[in-house]
Amino acid sequence: MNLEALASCLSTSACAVTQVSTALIIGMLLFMVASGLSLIFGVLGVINFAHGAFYMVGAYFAYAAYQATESFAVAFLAGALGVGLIGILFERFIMSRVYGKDVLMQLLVCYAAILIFDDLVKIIAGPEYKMMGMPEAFALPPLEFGGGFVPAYYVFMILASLAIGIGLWLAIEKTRLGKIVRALAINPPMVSALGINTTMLYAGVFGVGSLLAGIAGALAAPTRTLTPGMGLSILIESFIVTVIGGMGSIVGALIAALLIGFTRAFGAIGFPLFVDGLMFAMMALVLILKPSGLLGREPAR
Amino acid sequence: MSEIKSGIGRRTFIGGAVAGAAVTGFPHIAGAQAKVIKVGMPTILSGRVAILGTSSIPGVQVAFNAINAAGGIDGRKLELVTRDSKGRPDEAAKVTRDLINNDGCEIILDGEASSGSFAVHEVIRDLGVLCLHTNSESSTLTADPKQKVKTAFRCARQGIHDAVAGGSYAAKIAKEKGLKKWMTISPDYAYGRDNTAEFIQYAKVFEPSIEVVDQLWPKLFAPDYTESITKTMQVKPQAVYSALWGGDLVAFIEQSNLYRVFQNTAFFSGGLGDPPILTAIKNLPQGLNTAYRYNKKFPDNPGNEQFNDEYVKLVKHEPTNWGWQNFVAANFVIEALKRTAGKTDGAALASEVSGMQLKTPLGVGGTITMRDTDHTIINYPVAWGKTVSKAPWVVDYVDTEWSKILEIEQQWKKEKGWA
Amino acid sequence: MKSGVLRDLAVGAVLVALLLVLPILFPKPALRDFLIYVMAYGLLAMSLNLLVGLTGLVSFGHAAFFASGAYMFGLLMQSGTVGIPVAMLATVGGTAVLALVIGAICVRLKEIYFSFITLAFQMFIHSIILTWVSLTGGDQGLRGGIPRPPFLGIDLNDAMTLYVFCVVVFILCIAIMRQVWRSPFGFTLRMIRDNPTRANFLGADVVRVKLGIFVLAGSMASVGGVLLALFVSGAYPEFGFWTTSGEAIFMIMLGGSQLFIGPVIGAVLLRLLDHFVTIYTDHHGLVLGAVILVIVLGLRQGVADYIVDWLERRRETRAAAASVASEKGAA
Amino acid sequence: MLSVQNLSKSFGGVQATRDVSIDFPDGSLTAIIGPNGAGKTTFFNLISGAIRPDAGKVVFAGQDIVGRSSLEVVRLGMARAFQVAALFPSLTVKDAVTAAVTSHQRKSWTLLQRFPLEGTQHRTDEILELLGLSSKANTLSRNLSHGDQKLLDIGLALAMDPKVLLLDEPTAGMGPDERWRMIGKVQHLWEVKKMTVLFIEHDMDIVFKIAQAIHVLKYGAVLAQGTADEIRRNQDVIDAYLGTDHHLAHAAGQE
Repeated sequence: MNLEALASCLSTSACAVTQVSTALIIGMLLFMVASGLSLIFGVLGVINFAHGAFYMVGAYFAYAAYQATESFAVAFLAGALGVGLIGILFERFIMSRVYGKDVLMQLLVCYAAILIFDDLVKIIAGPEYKMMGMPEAFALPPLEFGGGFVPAYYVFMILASLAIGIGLWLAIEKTRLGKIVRALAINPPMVSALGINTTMLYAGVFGVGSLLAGIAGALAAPTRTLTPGMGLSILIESFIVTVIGGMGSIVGALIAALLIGFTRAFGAIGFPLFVDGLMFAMMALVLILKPSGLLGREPAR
Repeated sequence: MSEIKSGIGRRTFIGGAVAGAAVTGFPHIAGAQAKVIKVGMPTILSGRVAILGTSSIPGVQVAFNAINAAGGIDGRKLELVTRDSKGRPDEAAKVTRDLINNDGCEIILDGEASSGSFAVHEVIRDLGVLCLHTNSESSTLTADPKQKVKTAFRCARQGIHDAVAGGSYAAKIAKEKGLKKWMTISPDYAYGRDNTAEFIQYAKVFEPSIEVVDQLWPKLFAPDYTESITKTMQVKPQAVYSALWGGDLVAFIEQSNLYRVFQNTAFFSGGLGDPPILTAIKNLPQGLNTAYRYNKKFPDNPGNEQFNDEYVKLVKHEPTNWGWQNFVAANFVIEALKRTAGKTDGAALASEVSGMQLKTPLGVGGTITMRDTDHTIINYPVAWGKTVSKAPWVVDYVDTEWSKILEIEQQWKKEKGWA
Repeated sequence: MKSGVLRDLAVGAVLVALLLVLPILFPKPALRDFLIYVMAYGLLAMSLNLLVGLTGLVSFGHAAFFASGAYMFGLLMQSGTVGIPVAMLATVGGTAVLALVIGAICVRLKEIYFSFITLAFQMFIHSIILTWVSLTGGDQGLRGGIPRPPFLGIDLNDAMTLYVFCVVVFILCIAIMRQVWRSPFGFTLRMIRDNPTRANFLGADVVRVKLGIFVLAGSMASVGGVLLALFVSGAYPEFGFWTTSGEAIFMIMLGGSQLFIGPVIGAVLLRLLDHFVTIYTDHHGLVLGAVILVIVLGLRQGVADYIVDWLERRRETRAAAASVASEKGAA
Repeated sequence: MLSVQNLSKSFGGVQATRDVSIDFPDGSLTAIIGPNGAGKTTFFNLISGAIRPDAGKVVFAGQDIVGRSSLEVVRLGMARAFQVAALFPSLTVKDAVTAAVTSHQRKSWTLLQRFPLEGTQHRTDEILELLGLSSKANTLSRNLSHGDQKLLDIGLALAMDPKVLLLDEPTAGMGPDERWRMIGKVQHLWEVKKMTVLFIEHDMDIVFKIAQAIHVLKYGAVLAQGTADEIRRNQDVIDAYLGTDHHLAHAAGQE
């Protein structure tokens, strides 16, 4: 453990800025994935273990669209909307059939989806590594903030994720539809009694959750390698985030994602070998002390 | 009971009890009367490293197609049977057993990565067929006498050879350019740690002024290296060595590009030289130093280019390091079979392979030798070169003399108590 | 009551006979290999079902104990200080202690949170295996083979002897689990599965009982790990990865959780499926995924559970039909 | 004897139980009544150890049992049945009662013998006989009729051989005829087993007919206590309770 290095980093603005931006880069992308996972759990009460696969599909959609059009905007939309659509179909035809069944059924269905998506990607796109490449618009030298450097693309990524996160929060907390969705999470029969089509609503929420995974995939595509199976590691990390933040809480997901981001960014300086252990310890500690997570509500039953 | 045993002993059968029939119900004709010689390959064909298997297979196929077109071994064709181990060592052990016991494979080309190769190694110890490990670079597999299996060989580059070659190349550049402050960024698993430690050890042997100021160990298959990259920017080393490979390396380089890391830091990579990696990187910086993995212009001879072309016909990309290693391994098998006149007995084939000097366009000076003492190949290309932004991607290969490598390897073995 | 024991003994004897006769009838090593795999993974799935099917504790981290069995046994044997029987007993004991420590924390959590924390502990153990390279060999696993020194005149280096040994150990463990399944303790577990609050108000110490079965199930899983380590002559971190737990869960779901022997049936089915799919196609995930979907969405329960239910329904309809017929006859 | 002294409990801002003090003599049959939300079930939860009171004492078998877990309280001899029958859906009636009996005999950890243990048979049969469930011994609990489920719930409690039995609305959700049959069984049980029985009940006719003593709770506090006649004449009760909820309860009962 090298706390001296950590202290000296925090005292120079260059290092502090760079590492804080690192934390945000890691954290915000994680937040995009985890918020979808959390939203789906919060409203539908199922854990979408296939969420990592959706992230992967989002990245591949963006890659394919970018290859065809050379436009990052198109790539972004293709990743987001394509996966949103897949999410709706997945919910309608598969996931909805195991609501209320034990969690093992849901786990298995998702496991099947992971296997199928991984294999389809391998068959269609091939097993070799793919890299989308940096869009022209972002091919700039890194921006300087107080002596620290942040690549232009990452600035965009952080701001975009933040904007989407805020938008999501506003939509849930401040709109009529958001109120209905929150009511749906607590008391579905009541919402149904109000004459609202809950089936559509469930599909919609699942679609939005998946859309977030697709967005994360599209945002990651320019800087991360695309391979079949790339969804696995992000699934585990976003799962940790969701558990720490509280299943169902968007703000909790943000806090936990940033917590993980900061742990990794500053852990790399101060205690590089202990980062994984710390992430695990945080998750275990939260589960022991407050099983529903930092901001999760106790399960209603 | 003994009666029943001897009665059924060698016959093949059809049907029977459900489980029995289900598992063993694929009749095959074992032994010398078979028309084809089946060669089994356990390898990874799914998940993140599927390319390990998918780029190994065509290497073998190029060699087998050639011999089959020429009439086979005494009229018997060679057939490759592959199985996906999904990257699980116990699964690798299982499919290897199945390939031998069930599918009638008489020779194994083990296309597993290092942990799987140890599992296959134990199966071979049990079953005694000829096996060539084609993808495992872990030195221990053959260098440690405790591991030795009579019929198992390695036809792949070996960590210690690479380390010596890489160390001497790095030392030379360090001396020229005054690179003293070094840093390493390698994946946190056995191969990454061993490879890095050995590289640094020999770089220091050849150039004692080299000082390692920090070492980072990102997780294997980590999708994001930003924290390692920004840490590097804080440490400001003059040179970085990395044992990252495959998709991880592609991501690392692209992400480093965003920070313009390579503008004032020299980069030495053990894994960048594979054509599929070089082409996957959209913005390949010039002047990165990389170990040779494969290049159709090195060794520069028509045989190599022919291999490259045949390979590209089978899959859509140029060969990987695994591609040529499997090509050479398949040729070892073919040559051994020729010498035994098609006899596939493990011990007989092993005695042919042991010490064999194989003529191949991939060898330095046209041959690669399977050393009889420790069952591993020498005289394969262990060069280092520099990247350029267009094909052939890596140029200016600098070879390291094998005599020098072998001398230092011998010392290393003594230190380890293996020689 | 006594007849239940006798019936179990009879079934057990038939099973032993079948397992011993099969490889004699079909003397192919591949069949023996297949059956050893089924037995090792079968023990993992069966022991997990003591938690899932019998107690209602959905553990996502059971493979941790499978791995602990393989590693403890492998390390003990490689140390060369003990024989196979002692090493096996020490492994089971050691895993029981490990399960006690982990379980003491986990069983206090309810429902999905229990699943999460077991998963977390499994990740932890997996990362210990990966990082403690000097002991475990890290990602490369325990290398150099696991010696099988003869004991009591039994030499496990002989393939058939090893197979018979595995059968004996397997049946022994199955017998133990069957006893748990049919014992008063087993019914305490059923009470907890169905309604833990009520069980508590009926004098069952829910937390301690859960801990008890957690330890027992962990120990049984470790025996599965020992068998696999003996057979593949090594131990690998993948034994303790979450995918192995997932596979065990799949075996339970495939076979059925309410029939005692269901998970073993699941293990056979999954292994057969795996075996044939990998032979015929490289698109193993696609096929396996499709099969899972068909079973989960089509049957909505394990194959064995489905068949048992189907037989019961058929018996009922027949009985109903018969009674209708007899009424008609009377009229 | 069971007695509670100055028992209080709040949830957040709501006082669910306020300074309740009641003595339950040995062998008594006592009804706890009160309008919805009066804190009756909370009162049961407090004495049975499911919830810890903020203040006050619960004296049972000569000791203060506040702070004891519900498990310890059960073992001291206090058992309960629930408003919504708390059963083991996948067990047969017989297995469920046998398992409860086994648990009461402190043999729930027995591993080396088979279920059912020989010593449990007699007791199980006795309980099933007492409640008239013998003919349904092999029915799965989840397939029982509503009334039988309530009976089985009581049967499970009886397996604890309780000195004190708490029954939370034994007649909940039943039609009028079924109610009387049910309460008849409860009364029979009380007479045969000579236990102290506390029950929560909405149906005033039932309460007045069988209870020796009646305690009326309102907003968590004791509004009145006494015999059926005393309660019937109590003006507070008439004002606050009988005037409104009695008719409602009646109406609900008639449905």
